Formats: sequence, structure tokens, C-alpha cells
Amino acid sequence: MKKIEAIIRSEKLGDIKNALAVAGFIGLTTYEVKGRGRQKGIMLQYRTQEYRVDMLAKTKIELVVDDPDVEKVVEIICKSGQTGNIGDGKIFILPIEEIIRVRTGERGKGAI
Amino acid sequence: MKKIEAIIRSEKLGDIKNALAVAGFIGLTTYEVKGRGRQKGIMLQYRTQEYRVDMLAKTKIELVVDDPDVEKVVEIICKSGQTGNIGDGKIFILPIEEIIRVRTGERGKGAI
Amino acid sequence: MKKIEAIIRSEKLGDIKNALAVAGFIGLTTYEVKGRGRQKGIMLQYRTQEYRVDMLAKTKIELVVDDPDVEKVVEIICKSGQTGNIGDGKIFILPIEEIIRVRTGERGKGAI
Amino acid sequence: MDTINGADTVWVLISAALVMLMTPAVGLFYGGMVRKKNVLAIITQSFIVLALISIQWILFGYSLAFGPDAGGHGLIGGLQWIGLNGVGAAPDPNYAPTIPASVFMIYQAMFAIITPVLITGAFADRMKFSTFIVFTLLWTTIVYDPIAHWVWGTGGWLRELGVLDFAGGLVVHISAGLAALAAAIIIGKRIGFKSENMAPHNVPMTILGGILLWFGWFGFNAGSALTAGSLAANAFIVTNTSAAAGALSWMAISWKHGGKPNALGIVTGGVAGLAAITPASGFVGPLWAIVIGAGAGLLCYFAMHFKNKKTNIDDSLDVFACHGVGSAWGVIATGIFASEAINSAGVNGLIFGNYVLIQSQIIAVIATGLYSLVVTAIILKVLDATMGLRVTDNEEIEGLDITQHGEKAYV
Amino acid sequence: MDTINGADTVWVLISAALVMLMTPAVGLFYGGMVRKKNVLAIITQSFIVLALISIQWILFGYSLAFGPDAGGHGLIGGLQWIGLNGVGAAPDPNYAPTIPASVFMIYQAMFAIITPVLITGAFADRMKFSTFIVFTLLWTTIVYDPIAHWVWGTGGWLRELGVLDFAGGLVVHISAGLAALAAAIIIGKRIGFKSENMAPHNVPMTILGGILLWFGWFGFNAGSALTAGSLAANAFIVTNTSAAAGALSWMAISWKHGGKPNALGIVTGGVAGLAAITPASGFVGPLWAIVIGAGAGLLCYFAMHFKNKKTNIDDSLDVFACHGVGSAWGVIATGIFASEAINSAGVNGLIFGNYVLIQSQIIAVIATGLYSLVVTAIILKVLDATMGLRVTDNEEIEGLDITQHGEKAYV
Amino acid sequence: MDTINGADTVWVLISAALVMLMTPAVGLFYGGMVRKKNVLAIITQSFIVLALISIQWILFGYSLAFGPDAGGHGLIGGLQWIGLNGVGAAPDPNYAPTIPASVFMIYQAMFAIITPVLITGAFADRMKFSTFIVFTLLWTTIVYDPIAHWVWGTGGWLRELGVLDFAGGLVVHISAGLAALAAAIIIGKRIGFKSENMAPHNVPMTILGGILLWFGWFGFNAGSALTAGSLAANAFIVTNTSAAAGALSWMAISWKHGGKPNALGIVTGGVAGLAAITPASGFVGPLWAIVIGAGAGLLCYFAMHFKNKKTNIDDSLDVFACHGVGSAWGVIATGIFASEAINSAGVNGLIFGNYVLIQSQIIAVIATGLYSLVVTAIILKVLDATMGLRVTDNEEIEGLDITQHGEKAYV
Ligand SMILES: Nc1ncnc2c1ncn2[C@@H]1O[C@H](COP(=O)(O)OP(=O)(O)O)[C@@H](O)[C@H]1O
Ligand SMILES: Nc1ncnc2c1ncn2[C@@H]1O[C@H](COP(=O)(O)OP(=O)(O)O)[C@@H](O)[C@H]1O
Ligand SMILES: Nc1ncnc2c1ncn2[C@@H]1O[C@H](COP(=O)(O)OP(=O)(O)O)[C@@H](O)[C@H]1O
Repeated sequence: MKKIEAIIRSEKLGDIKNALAVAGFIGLTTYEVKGRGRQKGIMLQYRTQEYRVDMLAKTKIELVVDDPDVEKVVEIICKSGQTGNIGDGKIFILPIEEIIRVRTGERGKGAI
Repeated sequence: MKKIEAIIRSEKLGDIKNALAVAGFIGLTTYEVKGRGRQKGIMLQYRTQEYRVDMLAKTKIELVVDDPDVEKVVEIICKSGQTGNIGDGKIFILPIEEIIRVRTGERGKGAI
Repeated sequence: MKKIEAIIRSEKLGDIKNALAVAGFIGLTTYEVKGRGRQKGIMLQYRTQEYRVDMLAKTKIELVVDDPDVEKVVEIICKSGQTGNIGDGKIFILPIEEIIRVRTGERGKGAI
Repeated sequence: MDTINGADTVWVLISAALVMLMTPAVGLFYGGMVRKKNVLAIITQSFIVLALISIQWILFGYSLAFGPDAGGHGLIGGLQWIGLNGVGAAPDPNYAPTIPASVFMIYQAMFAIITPVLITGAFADRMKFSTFIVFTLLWTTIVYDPIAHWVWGTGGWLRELGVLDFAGGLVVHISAGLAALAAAIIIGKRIGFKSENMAPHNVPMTILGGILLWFGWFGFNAGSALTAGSLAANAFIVTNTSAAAGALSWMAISWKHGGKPNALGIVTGGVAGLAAITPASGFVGPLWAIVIGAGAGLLCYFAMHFKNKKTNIDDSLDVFACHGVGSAWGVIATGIFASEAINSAGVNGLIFGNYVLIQSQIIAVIATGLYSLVVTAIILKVLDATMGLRVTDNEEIEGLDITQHGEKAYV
Repeated sequence: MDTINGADTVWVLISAALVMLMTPAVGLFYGGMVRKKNVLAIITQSFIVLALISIQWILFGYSLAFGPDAGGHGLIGGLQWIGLNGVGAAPDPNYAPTIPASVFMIYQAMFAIITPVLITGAFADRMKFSTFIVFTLLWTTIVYDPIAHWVWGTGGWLRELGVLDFAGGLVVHISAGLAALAAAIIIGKRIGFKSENMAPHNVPMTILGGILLWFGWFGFNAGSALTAGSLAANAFIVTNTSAAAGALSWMAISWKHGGKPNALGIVTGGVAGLAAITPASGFVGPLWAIVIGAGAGLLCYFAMHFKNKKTNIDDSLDVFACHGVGSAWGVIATGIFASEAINSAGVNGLIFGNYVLIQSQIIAVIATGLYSLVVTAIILKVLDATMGLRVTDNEEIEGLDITQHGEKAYV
Repeated sequence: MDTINGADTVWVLISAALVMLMTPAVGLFYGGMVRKKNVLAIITQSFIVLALISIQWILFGYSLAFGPDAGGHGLIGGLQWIGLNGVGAAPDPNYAPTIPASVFMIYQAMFAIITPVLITGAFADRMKFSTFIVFTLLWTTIVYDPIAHWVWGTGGWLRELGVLDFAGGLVVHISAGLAALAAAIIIGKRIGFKSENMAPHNVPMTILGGILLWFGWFGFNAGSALTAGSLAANAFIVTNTSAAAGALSWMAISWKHGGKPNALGIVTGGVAGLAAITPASGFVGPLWAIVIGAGAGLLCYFAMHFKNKKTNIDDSLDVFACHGVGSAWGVIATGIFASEAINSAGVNGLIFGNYVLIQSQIIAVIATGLYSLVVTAIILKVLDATMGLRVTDNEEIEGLDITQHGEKAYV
């Protein structure tokens, strides 16, 4: 089992979420983060001053999937999450040693 | 050392946190997330319209523990976090390669 | 490649972020969390009552770096993040199996 | 034939608008103190009471409260004025000889509206919305309207007794405060009471509510003069003074005793000062207002403290400790400090050697308080047995906003 | 020579302040309903209209709307009063014989200001700010000022026809409602319309806006009496009553039909009731106000429901369904329920056997609605071709706050 | 014997309520601009000043400011009126012959209250709460009360000099603006000044504060007429006009120069326009108000810009640049544009050929500004040496809400 962590553009969350559901990946967890990368920040204003905010609002998606599904998920996220501009985000794959369903105590694949 | 990531019902955070403390697991980090799983979303209303929100508010707990403690922690979370209804959440176990205390630079178990 | 997760004092984020940038580590992701550790909580008041809040506001930084850079990053975070008081936080190092850039589908080191 | 005075009419109309604003202000004041999942529920309760009692009042509430005494016992008004029959442009010399009766009516409507809203703090976070609607209608009709008649209606028995209640210490605050006590006991504690952290989710919202209350209270108290002159001016000044003194005394005591001068406490002290000066505002001068306000801050502080330490009653937002205790003090203080020099239509109080007024003031506190306590308890028991007072445990845990109203306050 | 009445002057001045408050209140009401990334944009629109039309009005707007009829066709005022030339301390007996003409002028300014603000709900989340400024100036000058002249100006053709519009059902709400419809159609749908979740980001903010609207509306309607007496009192009472009835009827229908009594709906029903009673407030009594308000709640509910189910028009915050439909009903209801007993300067409506009034009321709805619809469409088409109405897709996705104003609402 | 006019009394009472609302409005205005960890601290400062000075004023502040001149030098009022001795229902012909003296007193109280609140923006995020309380009491007594006496008190030396300050340009805004400058310099910079991002945490809160300020300012300026007639009307109109012009000119200059028309800037421009018209509002007509307001927007913009680029002073929320600069301009503009046609009790200004008025206006700006600057500096130095002005570095980093008040604003 692997954990897929993807940092994406927040406005693409809807598309990615739906595409994942269509492909059968229902379970996932998301939260809002701020990210810095190659994308240059935004200029904001405060009365007479301008200042640059280098951390941009992004959304992080986390989902744990069975090993064979990893590629499929990566592909879906890339496809639905791309705009082609800098700032589209990153996907990280992490190993998972165990997974437990809180409700039943069930373990392993069946608990995904 | 392992990292335990648990996605739980937000209203169970208090119980779980307390149970962990009683068992000696003080250190932990939490944040609010939104999750989708088998639990069906909630229906909300906006003037004359109804719409379904499929992402529900959940809380994520993260704590790093020594290998022998993993099972204990999993058990505590399962026990204190169960309602028996769909949506109780998941626990993921990830390997940790190193842990450092920022204040002292200390490493390994001692830094937990 | 490794993923570095650091839980730090929120007021140190600026310094750490800048120090990392100076050392060439631009890419990173942050979010706000609440943490419990050895640091005792704060006393808050509600009308005639006092109550202790044991979960303190912290910030989490995540960045994925190439293996040889790990030590450098850890050092920077420790140095810029220290106050010497309890509550300075922890750093965890996790293994990463793959990294993909959403925009291009590029993989591995080049995608960092 | 009395003639209408334009300035008085403006004064009472604008005061009515100010008091109207206080109703949703209570919603905000309370809304900031509850948890995020229940904020819309409590604000909606204030809003729906505004809608509901606005209609109740013109249909029959005004007649019950201010209509010609039914039967001559001073207990309730007759039905002669239902549907505002006969309540029009001509002044009613019994109440306000210089403004249209309709102006007096709508001004009083705002008092009938805000009173049940005050109670909502007692059962915050667990009351069923449908039952709440029925409760509000019943309570206003069976508790508020009679008490208003007793104290302010022509022939009302407490009015006849010489009781002084300038702007509603008895009618509004005692009646709501004791109803809150009954409600807190009968509906029972919130899940997690005294174990979970139930910290206010948005203190600035509460402060905003408090600000609007202070602002609106000028209409509440000074408007009760029903004329634009020095009596209104006095009520305005003592209102401001007592609020200030309440805020300061709360700050001082809480700083000494326990901890830090917290914002919520200071605002609460201000509200306590406002509640206390309400019955007295047309009868006492500014220096006594300092005493009344400061006393209210202290008394309400200790009442709340006592409740928290010594009882298990979950009057969630401390309606009783603030409005019940604060205004009981205010009504009695009126019996002590009232002065004919301030208001020739009043009488002197204890410090001017009159032992009679304070007796009737105490009787009034007991009578209105007891009536509200008992009748509220009966209404709630009946509703509990029929419709159910409380949401299910699951609904309470999920929060009233989603389960009662299908909404989330914030995205 | 007319003489100035102090009470009337106070009444209209304070009413002007109340109506001024409604403009940013619309900003908050709308602001809570949009997504977090666009909240400053819509609040800023309300604020900048306040600034812009405050100046337009004293420079030439007031003269166009209320100046001596130009040419005698009842279509537009002359330019005699530009720069407030001759509009001073002396009363203008054509409009308000007991207050300075300048007071009438500034009171009317607040109506001219709030009307274009109402429209902003239609093109929320996608309008270019620079174009918006030009649109506001053009719209107020070419649409609002003439319609105000028709209905309220000396010699205005609808006024001559005997049309009754006490506080702006036609002038404010119909004109804004139909402009909103035109705007929603011409600017087109938001990206993500009907596919993305566009839930309100802060319902308490919307409720706060709604509260301030209800409060300010007392100035809007009761202030329109222009004197402090029983006519103002009647308008005050029916305003409150209709708002209440609208909130209750919306709650009832939405509870039966569909789902839960949501806070946003209840507040929306209140606003519908307020919009509907506006033209009628000086002509109908409190019991008919219940009918008008309750009718408004139902009609607006179904109008919104219809729009959502049956059309693809993205009138984002339902300006047409609320203000257009609500006030069309109110103007016609005035033709039905108006009573000379309430206002001797009015005439009786249908239920009192007069078939004439309702005819002119219907003509007025059609004339003002059509004029606003068509002229707004032309203005917007011209602006689209020249400056561009809409931000780019990227800007819309990133949000107007950052792209138009360089700001984020919340840290 | 003067007689009381009901309409005038209503007008001043309601104006007093409006000005009262401005004090917490400043708290919200500032509160939105600070970081999340300090929002309760600054709102609480506004609230506690309201409480504190309400009491100070009736005990002795009013007597110091408006009491019979002590010693005949026009420097300070005597102690004859302490505890409101003799300040009652009878009018005081020196100040307001048609309303009870008590009404004038409470109206003036609201000015004494809001002035120290304006200063709080200068030392936001780092002032010790206990010291702040002492500072407020001292400052109001030693700085505000004398300046009020100079300008408005019977026998006050600036009043005798013929200085015109209709509603407090000198008394309120210059005195607060220069005190803010002194305070910012003496307390020193915030930790992280010019290095950390200190963006406003909640811009809608600031806008809400700005809205309530605009609304309340009608009471501030138009109420200062102290009668309900065409002078009040003029003040009302020019207030609205100048605010509008300030918002527009700020928007224009910031759009040209630098960047985007940001919401916060537009609201700031509106406040600058309001501060500038304050001294002039009873003496100039609406067209000149456009000039005054637009000038204020530009001047305050450049003053802020200069401060940010060229100095290292951390006047955190730009109190000096907004209130100091804005009102200095307004007081001088009064010397230029004042017209006897607007107010027969005033005198003509420069453009009408009178070179005298502007001289005394400039003297007044310098005298009040310098006095406030110097005396504030002395007070702060003394407090710094005794109680300490500033919280510890750790407390500043953790935030004032938790360390000074034991509270968090939001959960
Ligand atoms: N090394 C990294 N570690 C963690 N997060 C990163 C890293 N690099 C980028 N990110 C995240 O990915 C987001 C997009 O990165 P960016 O470099 O702007 O885009 P792109 O990958 O399209 O060039 C950033 O905002 C940040 O949240
Ligand atoms: N595959 C997954 N990856 C990441 N998070 C998941 C996954 N499946 C479920 N979750 C998280 O767990 C929560 C509970 O899952 P759900 O399926 O509703 O409950 P249960 O495990 O009781 O059947 C979800 O809301 C989501 O946050
Ligand atoms: N075992 C743990 N697992 C996860 N997070 C932890 C753990 N221990 C501490 N933390 C996080 O680190 C923060 C600082 O820890 P604390 O023990 O207070 O400081 P220090 O490491 O300086 O002694 C905590 O607030 C919490 O967020």
C-alpha cells in the first residue's frame, strides 16, 4: 500500500475529486495548505504599500491506495490537475506499513 | 520509530487525546481536514436549493512513537474513536527514518 | 529523496522560510496545526472561569529534498527555529518513493 | 383632546428602531459565545422571534398586555384591541398622551420581541427548533403579556401597588432571567458540559453584539420617557453611566480575583450594568447610576462564579446570572435611590426616607420572578412531553446548524 | 411661505442616515453569500457607489430627477438645480413643505445610491471593477434619474397618472430588479455555475447585513412620510409587519417544500417582505401588510425556485427574484389594498371598489421595468464592446479580491 | 429664560447615540487591521475607554472642559460642575440655549471618549493594558479637557481668538493625531516592523468599522449644530460629500500610483475625508466639501506614503497621517472656504476676502498640535519610567489577546 500526497491548485480540487470518484477512488482526505515553489507570489496592497506574498494557497490531497493503483491515481491527478502553468503542484509517493479501520479494527487492503 | 496518522471524527478528538495522555502519549499534532469515504455526505441548503457536500469535516492526529508502542496507540485510538457507524476513520502507519528535536538537535527515540 | 516534516513555532516560520530560501530550498508547503508536547498549555478565561488549553498553535513545514540535502535542511530549521525553550518542535524524516510534477508528469529528482 | 407632538413621536419611533436592533444584537452577542456548529441556530432563534412576535403583538399580544383591564383584577388586558382595533393615530392618554397610540404600540412590540430572545442563551446548543417556535408563542402570550400588564397596563396590579419599572427591569429582564433558570434546569446539560472545551468561537462577534446592545439601550431606556425632554436625557445619561460602571467593576473584580481583564468579561459587565439600570433609569441621577452599575458588575460576577463552582445547572450563556440577578438588583435599587427630583411622576426611595417603595419593589421582584419561573417550567414540561424539547444526541454532537437548519455558518 | 418644522427635519435627517447605512448593509448581505475570494470585491462595489453617487447627485443627479420638468413631457428634470443651485434652507413645497429642501435632497440621495448597489448581486464574482464604475455612473444617470422623475418628480408622467409608490417600489426595486435580470443575461454565467459548490462563505455576515437592512428600512419607508406623525408611524409598523410575515412565510414554505428552515432563507424572506411593502407602506394598514409580506415570501421563493430549476440564468444572488418579483407584487398590492383612511393623500384600491388605481399601478410596473431592462441592456452591451464587462477567466478563478483590488479578505 | 425645544433635544440625543457608536467602530476599524493575535486587545481598548471616560466626564471632565473659565486665562474650566453639579434640565445658554444642559453634556462626553480611542492605532500590538488605562485617564484630563476648553469652552482662548472648529477638527483629530505621533515614537517599533508580513487579518471587519464611522459621523458633525434645522442639514450634506470625495480621490491616486484600488484604501480615504470636513462642516457648502474631501484623500495618501518610505516611525495604523494631516488640512480649509452665507454665526474665509480667519486657524493648529505632542510625550515618558509602556518581547510575540486578556478571538 502507498500513500499518495498531492499538492494541487485549489480550484482544481473539484475536477480531481470527481475524476477519482469516477475511477473508483472514493476515499480521500484533503486540507488547505500554503506553498512556495517556482511560481512567483502575488502582490497585495495595504493602503499605500505593496507587498509580495510568497506563500500561495494550495490544497493537499492524501489518499492511500493499493500498490497496483498508484499509477492510475497519479495519472488521474496529473490529467485533471494540469493547467500547464507553473504552480500546478507535486505528487509524493510514500510507503505505508499498515492501515487500520477505526470502526472495525480491520487491517490491510480491506481497510482502505 | 513509526508515524501514526489517524483520521477521526472531530467530536472524538477530546476522548482520544485524553486516553492517549493517560497512557503516557503526550506528544501529538492535530489539524482539521475534510474527508470522503463510504459515509454519505450531508445535505445543505441555500435558499431554495439543496446540495450535497461530500467532503465531511474530520480531524487528523499525527504522532510519532517508538515501534513497540504502535499497537498500543492503535488500540487506544480505535477504542476511544469508535462509534460503530460508517465514518469513524482510518489509521495509517508510516515508517520514520529519523526524528530531531529542534530545541536541542537531539536525535532518535530520545527526541520523541 | 526524503520528506522532511517539521513542527515549529508559528512565529519562527518567517525566519525559517527565509533561511531555507537563502540556502536554495525554495519549494515547500506549510500549514497550521495544533500540538501538544512537554510545553504546558495556556490559561484562557471565559467570563468568571479559567480553563487550560493544552493544544497550542504550531506550524508544520513539509519539504521534499534530495538525500544529500537532508542534513543541511535539518540544520537550517534547527538553527532558525530555536528559542531554547520547551515547545520549539520536532523534525521527522520520512522516506519518499517517488515524486511527480503535476504540470509535466516529470519524475524523480528533477521534479523536486 | 390630546395633540400629537412631533418631537416626541420622532423620539419614540427612532427608539423603537433602536430596540428592534437589539434583538438581532442579542443573537450576535450569544452567537459569538457558542461553538461554531451552533452559531446560526442561535442567531436564527433571535431572528424568528422578531418575525413571530411582530405578528403576535399586532394580532393579540398588545391587547393582552396593554388593553383595557379584563375583569378588573389587574391580571390581563382584554381583547378589545385585537388586530390593532382602535389603535391608531389618536394618542392613548393612559400611556403616552403626546404620540399616536400606534407609535406606543410598536415601541412596546420591540420589548415583547426581545424578551424571549434573551432566554435563548439558557438552552443554547440543544433546543429543537420546531419546539422553540411553539415555546416562544406560548411564553410570550402566557408569561410576557400578563407580566407587562401587571406592571405597565392600565389597572395592572403591580402598577396599582406603586411599583416603579421605568423600562422593563421586571417585565423584560426578571421575566427572561427566571424563565432562563427554569429552562436550563428542565432541558438539562449540554453533552460535554464541564468536560469539553466550549470556548466562544468568535469573541469579536460577541463584542459587536454587545456594542449594538449598548447603542440600542439608549432607545430602550431613554425612549421609555415617551417624550423628548430632560427625563429622556436623564435616562440616556444614567444608562451610559451604569453600563460604564458595570464594565469597570467587572474588570476590576475579575482582575483581582483570578486572572486577567478579559474582553468578554468587560462586555458582560457592561450588559449587567445596562440590565440593572433599566428599571431605575427614569428615577435616579447619574451618581447613583455609578453605584447601581458597579453593583451590578460585582453581583453578576459572583452569581456567575457561584453557578459555575457550586451548581451543576447549565444556563449556558448565563442569562439568569446576568439578567435575572442584574435586574433584581436594579429593581430593588430603584426602591433605594429613586428621587422625585429626577422624575416628579415617581416617588422617593429609601435614602430619601420612604420605606414603602422598596417594599413594593421587592414584592414585584418576587411576584414576577416566581410567576415566570413556574409558568415557564410548566410550558416546557408540556412541550417536552409532546413535541420534545431537545434534539437527539447525535444531532447535538453534529451541531444545530446542520441538523436543524441545513446550513454551515462558514465555509 | 412654508416654515420649517424641527421634528420633521430631525425625522428625515435621521432617516437619511438610516438609509445610508443600508448601502453597505447590502454589501455585507451580498458579501457573506459569495465565495471567500470575492467578498471584498462586492463590498467595495457597494462602498464605491456610495462615494460616486453622493457626488453625482449633488452635481446633477438631483436636478435630473427632481428638478423642474424639462420640456413638460414628464420624462426628465431640467438642469436648473445642478450643483445644488437653489437647493438650500428653504423648503420646496412640491416635495416637502416643512423641511429644508436640502434635507429632502440628501434623503433622496440615499435612494439613488442604494439602487445600483442592489444590482451588484446579479454579476457578483465576475464584473470588472473599472467597468463597474462607469456602468454605475451611466446607469444612475440614464436609468435611475429618469425613473425617479417619472414617479416622484413634479410633472413626472407616472405621478400625473396617479401612480402610488410611497418609498420606491418602482423607483428602487423594480428598476434594480430588472436591471439585474438584464445584467445576469448579458454578462453570462460564472465559471462553475451549477457544477461547483458556491456555498455562502460566511452566513453570519449575510445575516448582519440583513439585520442592518431591516433596521435601515424604517428610515427608508417611514422616513418617506417626510413628516413625523401618524403616517410615518403607519409606515414604520407595516414595514416591520411585512418583513416579519415574509420571513415566516418563507420559512413555512421552505420547510414544507424541500427541507429545513434555513437561516439564509428566513432572512431572504424578510428582505422580500421589506421590498414588497415599500411602495405600499404609506397606503395600507398593518393587517394587509401581513398579506403583502407573506405573499412576497411565497412569490420570491417560487421565483427563485423556478429560476434555479427551469432556467440557466445566473442572477447570482437572486436580485430579480427578490427585488423584482417582490416589489412588482408590492406595487400591484398597493393598487389592491390602498386605503384613504390610512393616507388621505392616497386613493382607495381595488378592495375598496376602485378599479382605476390598479391599472395605473400595472402600467407603472411595466413601463419602469421595461425601460430599465432595455436601457440597462444597451449600456452593458456598449460597455462590453468598449471596456469589457468581465474579468478574464484566470482572474475569475483566482478571485476578484486579489485581481481587482490586490487584497485578501482574511489572513 | 430659555425654553427647551423637543426637536433639538431629540436631534442631539440621537446624535450622542451615533457618536457613542463610533467608539467601538474605531475598535472594529482598527481591529481588522491588526494581526489575529491582537484583535481583542485593540477592541477592548476602545471599549474600556468608553467605560472609563464616561465616568471621568461626569465626575470632573465636563467641568474641566466646559465649566466656567478658571482664572480667566481661557486655559481650563473650573471645578464648579464636578459630579454634574448644576448640570441639569435647564439649558446652558452659552452652549446650547434650546436643549437641557445635561443633553449637551452627554453629547460632549462622546467626543471626549472617542478621542483617546483614535490614538490606540499608534501603539497597536505592543501596549501594556494596565498602563493604557492610566494613560487614558491622564491624557483625557491633561490634554483633551484643556484643549476642548480652549476651543469650545466659554472664555477659551482660541474661541476668543475667533477660531472656528465646528465639530472637533482641533479638539478631536489634531489632538489625537499628534498624540499618536508622540506615542509611536516613544513606544518604538513593533517587533518585525518592516520585515514581517503584518497584513490585516480581517478586512471586512475594518470595512464594517468604517461603515459605522461614516454612519456615526452624521451625529458627530450634524449633531454639532445643536439644533435641528438647515445648519444641521448642511453639516450632514457636506459630511457625506467630503467622505465620498475622499474615498474617490484616494482610489484615483492609489490606482495611478502603484497599484490597484484596494478596499482598505478606499475606506481610509473616506475616513480622511470625514476627518477633514469635521471642523468645516458648519461653515462651508457642498461644492467646497468636494475640494476638502478630495484634498484630504490626496494629502493623507501622500503622508502615509512618505511615512512608509522615508521614516522609521511605526505609527502602526497611521493615526497621524489620517487624523493629524487630514484635520490640519480641514482646519486650514475652514479658514479658506468658510462662508457667512452658510452659517451666520461664522465668518468668511480667505476666498471671500478675509485674511484674518485663516491666521487664527493656523495658530490653532500649531497650538493644539504642539500642546498635544509635548504633553503626550511627557505623560508617556513618565509612565514608561514607572509602570512600563510596553509588554515584554515574549508577550508581544505571543500576542496581546492571550497575554493581556487571557483570550483568543477565534477558535
Ligand atoms: N520540494 C518541495 N517540497 C514540498 N512541497 C513542494 C516542493 N516544491 C513545491 N512544493 C509545493 O508544490 C507547489 C507548486 O510548486 P511550483 O514549483 O510552484 O510548481 P511546478 O511544480 O508546476 O513548477 C508549491 O506551491 C508547494 O506547495
Ligand atoms: N483511501 C483513503 N485515503 C485517505 N483517507 C481516507 C481513505 N479512505 C477514507 N479516508 C478518510 O477516512 C474518513 C472515514 O472514511 P469512511 O470510509 O467514511 O469510514 P469507515 O472507515 O468507517 O468506513 C474519510 O472521511 C476520509 O477522510
Ligand atoms: N510524538 C510526537 N508526535 C507528533 N508530534 C509531536 C510529538 N511530540 C511533540 N510533537 C509536536 O511538537 C511540538 C513541540 O513539542 P514539545 O514537546 O512541546 O517541545 P520540545 O520538543 O521543545 O520539548 C508539539 O506541540 C507537537 O505539535
